[in-house]
Amino acid sequence: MKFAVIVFPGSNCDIDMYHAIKDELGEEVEYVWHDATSLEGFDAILLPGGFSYGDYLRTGAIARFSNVMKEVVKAAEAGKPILGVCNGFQILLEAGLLPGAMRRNTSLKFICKNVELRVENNETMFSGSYKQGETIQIPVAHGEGNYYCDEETLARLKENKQIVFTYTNNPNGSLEDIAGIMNEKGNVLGMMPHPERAVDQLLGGADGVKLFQSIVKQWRDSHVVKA
Amino acid sequence: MLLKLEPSPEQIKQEKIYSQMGLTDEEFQMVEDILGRTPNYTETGLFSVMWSEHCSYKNSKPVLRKFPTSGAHVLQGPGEGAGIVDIGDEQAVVFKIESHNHPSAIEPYQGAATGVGGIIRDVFSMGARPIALLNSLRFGELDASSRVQYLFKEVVAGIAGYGNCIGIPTVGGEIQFDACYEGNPLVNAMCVGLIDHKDIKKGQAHGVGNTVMYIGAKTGRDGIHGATFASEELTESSDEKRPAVQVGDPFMEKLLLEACLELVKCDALVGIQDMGAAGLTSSSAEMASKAGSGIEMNLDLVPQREKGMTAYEMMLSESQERMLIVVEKGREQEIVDIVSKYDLDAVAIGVVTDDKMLRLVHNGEVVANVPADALAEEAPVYHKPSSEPAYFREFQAMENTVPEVTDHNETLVNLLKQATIASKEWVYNQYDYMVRTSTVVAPGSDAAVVRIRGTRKALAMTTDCNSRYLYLDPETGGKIAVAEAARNIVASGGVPLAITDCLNFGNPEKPEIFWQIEKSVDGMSEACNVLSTPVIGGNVSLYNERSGTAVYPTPVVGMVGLIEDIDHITTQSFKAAGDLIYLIGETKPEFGGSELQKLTNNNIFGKAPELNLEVEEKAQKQVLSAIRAGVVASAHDVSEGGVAVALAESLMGSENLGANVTLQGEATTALFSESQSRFVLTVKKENQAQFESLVDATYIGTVTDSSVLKITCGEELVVSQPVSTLEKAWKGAIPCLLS
Amino acid sequence: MYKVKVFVTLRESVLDPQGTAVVHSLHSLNYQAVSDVRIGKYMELTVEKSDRDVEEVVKEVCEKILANTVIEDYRYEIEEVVAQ
Amino acid sequence: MYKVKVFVTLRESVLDPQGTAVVHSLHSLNYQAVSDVRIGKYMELTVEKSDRDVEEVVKEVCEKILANTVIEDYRYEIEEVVAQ
Ligand SMILES: Nc1ncnc2c1ncn2[C@@H]1O[C@H](COP(=O)(O)OP(=O)(O)O)[C@@H](O)[C@H]1O
Ligand SMILES: [Mg+2]
Repeated sequence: MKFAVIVFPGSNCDIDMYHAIKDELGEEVEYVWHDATSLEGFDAILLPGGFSYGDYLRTGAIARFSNVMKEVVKAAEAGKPILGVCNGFQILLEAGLLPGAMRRNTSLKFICKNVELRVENNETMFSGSYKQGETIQIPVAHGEGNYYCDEETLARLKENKQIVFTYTNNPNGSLEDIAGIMNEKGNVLGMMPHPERAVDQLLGGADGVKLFQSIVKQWRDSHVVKA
Repeated sequence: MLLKLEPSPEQIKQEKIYSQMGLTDEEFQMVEDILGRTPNYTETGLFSVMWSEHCSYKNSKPVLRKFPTSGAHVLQGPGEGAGIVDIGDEQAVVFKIESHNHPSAIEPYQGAATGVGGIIRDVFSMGARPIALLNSLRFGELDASSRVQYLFKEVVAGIAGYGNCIGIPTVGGEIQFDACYEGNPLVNAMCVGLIDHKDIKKGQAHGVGNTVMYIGAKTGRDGIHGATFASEELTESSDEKRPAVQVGDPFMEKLLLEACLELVKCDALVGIQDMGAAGLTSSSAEMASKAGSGIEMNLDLVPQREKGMTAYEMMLSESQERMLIVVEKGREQEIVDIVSKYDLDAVAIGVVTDDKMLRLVHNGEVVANVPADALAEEAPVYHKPSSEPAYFREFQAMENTVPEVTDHNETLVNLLKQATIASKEWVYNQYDYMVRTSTVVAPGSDAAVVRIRGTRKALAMTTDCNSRYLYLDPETGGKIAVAEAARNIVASGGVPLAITDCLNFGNPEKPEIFWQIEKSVDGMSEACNVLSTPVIGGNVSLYNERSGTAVYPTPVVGMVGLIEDIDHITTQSFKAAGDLIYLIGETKPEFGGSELQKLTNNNIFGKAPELNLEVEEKAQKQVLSAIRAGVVASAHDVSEGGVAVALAESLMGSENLGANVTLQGEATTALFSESQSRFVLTVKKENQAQFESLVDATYIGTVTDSSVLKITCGEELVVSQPVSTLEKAWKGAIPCLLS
Repeated sequence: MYKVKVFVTLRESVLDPQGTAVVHSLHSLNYQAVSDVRIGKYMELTVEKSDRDVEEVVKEVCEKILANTVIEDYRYEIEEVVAQ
Repeated sequence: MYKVKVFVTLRESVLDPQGTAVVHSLHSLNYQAVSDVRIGKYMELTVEKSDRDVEEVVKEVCEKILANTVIEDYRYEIEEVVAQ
């Protein structure tokens, strides 16, 4: 399976994502620069964290106009798994691939620490290897992770089981403790916590590995069936 | 047109305009002698910034010469952007610390942020990939005023804002709070980078005819005369005199960083230097001087953010996120191609010449023509008078006394609440200390540890300086600063490699202050010699005074150590019930400058704790050998607050561990003395024999599963506290002081 | 040439963490009289004359980039500047 | 009750990285006509009537909290609102 890690000017967790896939999962992975005009040949797309364009206006506001985002939209329509973490999530929101928007953390401070998440829906291509309701330790590192959407959208998210992860101890004021949501179709996931930072006991935890394994497993299964 | 507004050479001389720029009468005379004429306005500006203390080290040079700067592994000592130490396998570590004190006193967020940006540039201008940031901060007492709290909050936010955005983890640091820093906080930032030997680049303008190019942010009127400003005392009127504040642009720097790291792989690049203090002036003059060449620049070609800038303004601007490079003639396009990928421009603005002059052309006229060496290397050097202050004699004459403590149990909790000892979680949770996923030991243990991907190696790093000891006794305090840094590295499993230092002192023109500088450096040098940690670079920040009162002498030590195998990485937290607890080192009634003395007397006095460097070295060697033998479960050095605080810190964060400890001697001393060269180690029972054969240590107790810290002295149980109580006091202190 | 002022504010229904924090600290400084603060963005644009209608351009730019209409409202003022 | 609008802008010589980034991206989206953007803050305050002069209060609040006068300038507009 081949992953693309999109690099926007100002991305800085690209290297974390890359090594999580390469070193810990042993899958193929390549960096793709923001001006790329094709994502052909990739089976899954990863939008890493960081501060694309400095996040100076609003997080993700400028990055979503990159060339490569047109291709990301196409890949989303084609049903490929797309994972946006932190800044990647913010870009997906700005691009309209996921509903809602981000506000600054209620503390108004950047916050970096390990937090506990609950797996709210394990019947997704991103969470299949977790148990339903399982709690996992994944770090957060952001200044704007305070998720917001209107009531109607929230009702829809709940009804379609689009809320994949929640915080057990909300660190940022996020609506309904939301940590990660997916689109209706179930192939685009955005989350503020960094699973790619939790893939090695040496760094303090490996609860993020299963997320990537879920993606790989789902892909393998579907391709075995076809073959 | 605008040039006409500038004073003529005659006016500069007659009206002594040079003195507003910081040049003395004698210095101005020297400039006239060098040029054989009176300098014009721009030239006067060039000399005044380059001859400021900040750029020339004119007052500190004679002292700095005392530092040992060489060693088997040193690839680059002081003199370049940052020092470099070999770590084997054709790799090297690059690091440096720098102050941004005065800018942070005026605008704490941007001052701290641009301090971080500056030190990062120093590291990547050597060709190294920055892998970690640290800092060392000093503020007034946190409960003293809302201004102190504002400075503290904003400085931390500024450090976080820059480091997080550029994506370099801030992995460690230290903070002390003392009244002497109230008007003049200290903000020192350190950056550590990694490099392959073959990529090492220098800031030298070789090759007559080669092209000088400018990369990065456009030049504006920000920070004009910043270096001069940094070389004066802060006074009530500083706020009006200050230059336009520099605002950091970490996104621009991220692009510049990636572009430069690609550039260093291109052999068209001859030399590279960042534009730090004194911007375009220092980078061009130093690059020419170091290479024995000259540089001619056409200032019309300098990318400008504002309209109508004069030569003087452009040369003295300290706009951030800029680099000056020298490129092989004819290969400029290769450079342009590389940097344009990052949306940056590389603009040819000059050429390397053979006449050793720095020549500037603006609007078709030569506006400055001065010898590069005169600006860079031949700045005047002063041997300031030095005299032992009366307070020092008084302190030395005092007997060591033990502060009065009635309730040890409660005193321990109060010590843990002291802002200087309390948990700095409130601070480091704002730093992205994990980005790049190589931080193995995050903030909160003795030294931070960053692994080197693709190897079994890791780097341990720390900043340290207990300035209270330095105030009481600068020589001993200087030794302790180096020794404590080394202790933190060793406790983490590393071999200390070298140090970088930032000498923060008051006004060197006062003989008592100059004496503090000399003695501190003597002490540090001696420790560096004994502990084999040469000084590979650093920074001097003098004139740290507000309205005549100097800060404590604060020579911050930044140290990096090599951990040869990630299996050796050790942290300070106790690991398992049943482990044996050992104390290494001798405990004496030493309370001069201690946290307990400050807590009970509200001031500090007397002698600093003694430091015997032979004892220190032996203890460090033994601890390291035991760690490498794999028989140490946890290791923590004993510093502020003594053994009791060290034990409490080792229990913080543990789910259900406690400790039962028995100490010898008088309780207050046993618990809280700050005697040096001590460690608390834990060892698994099965490793006891091997451990005891390697280390001279005293068995003092065991780790329990009771979640209570119990310490007995003599026959008496003097401390018995639930770990949760200790942890609440320790973690809650800073948030509580701020609310 | 036009000088354009753009005001971006959070929608009424969206809680404003920054505004809330400012009100808090004002109250603790004894400015009880300030009962509410909402924080938004104020942008000054210089727009050159072109064949496109300036208002159309400004509107597009606001919708696309300057504001996130999921949570923000915007408003603008356009003023023509006569070159000297 | 008063509605107060506060405008905070960066001082002239101070670098505005936000504005620069926005101009860049507008150009890459073919809005060449926008030649400059400066980004500041826009705040709406609700101030209750008190014994102190409202303008005096607003000024103080701007100086102390809303603007960082080391790098920013501010301006305000006060409008009295008649309670319904
Ligand atoms: N300004 C800071 N930034 C990041 N980490 C900090 C800062 N201040 C303290 N820390 C972290 O808190 C821990 C304890 O610091 P300190 O008490 O100075 O340790 P020590 O006494 O062992 O030198 C260390 O891990 C240190 O890196
Ligand atoms: Mg320590």
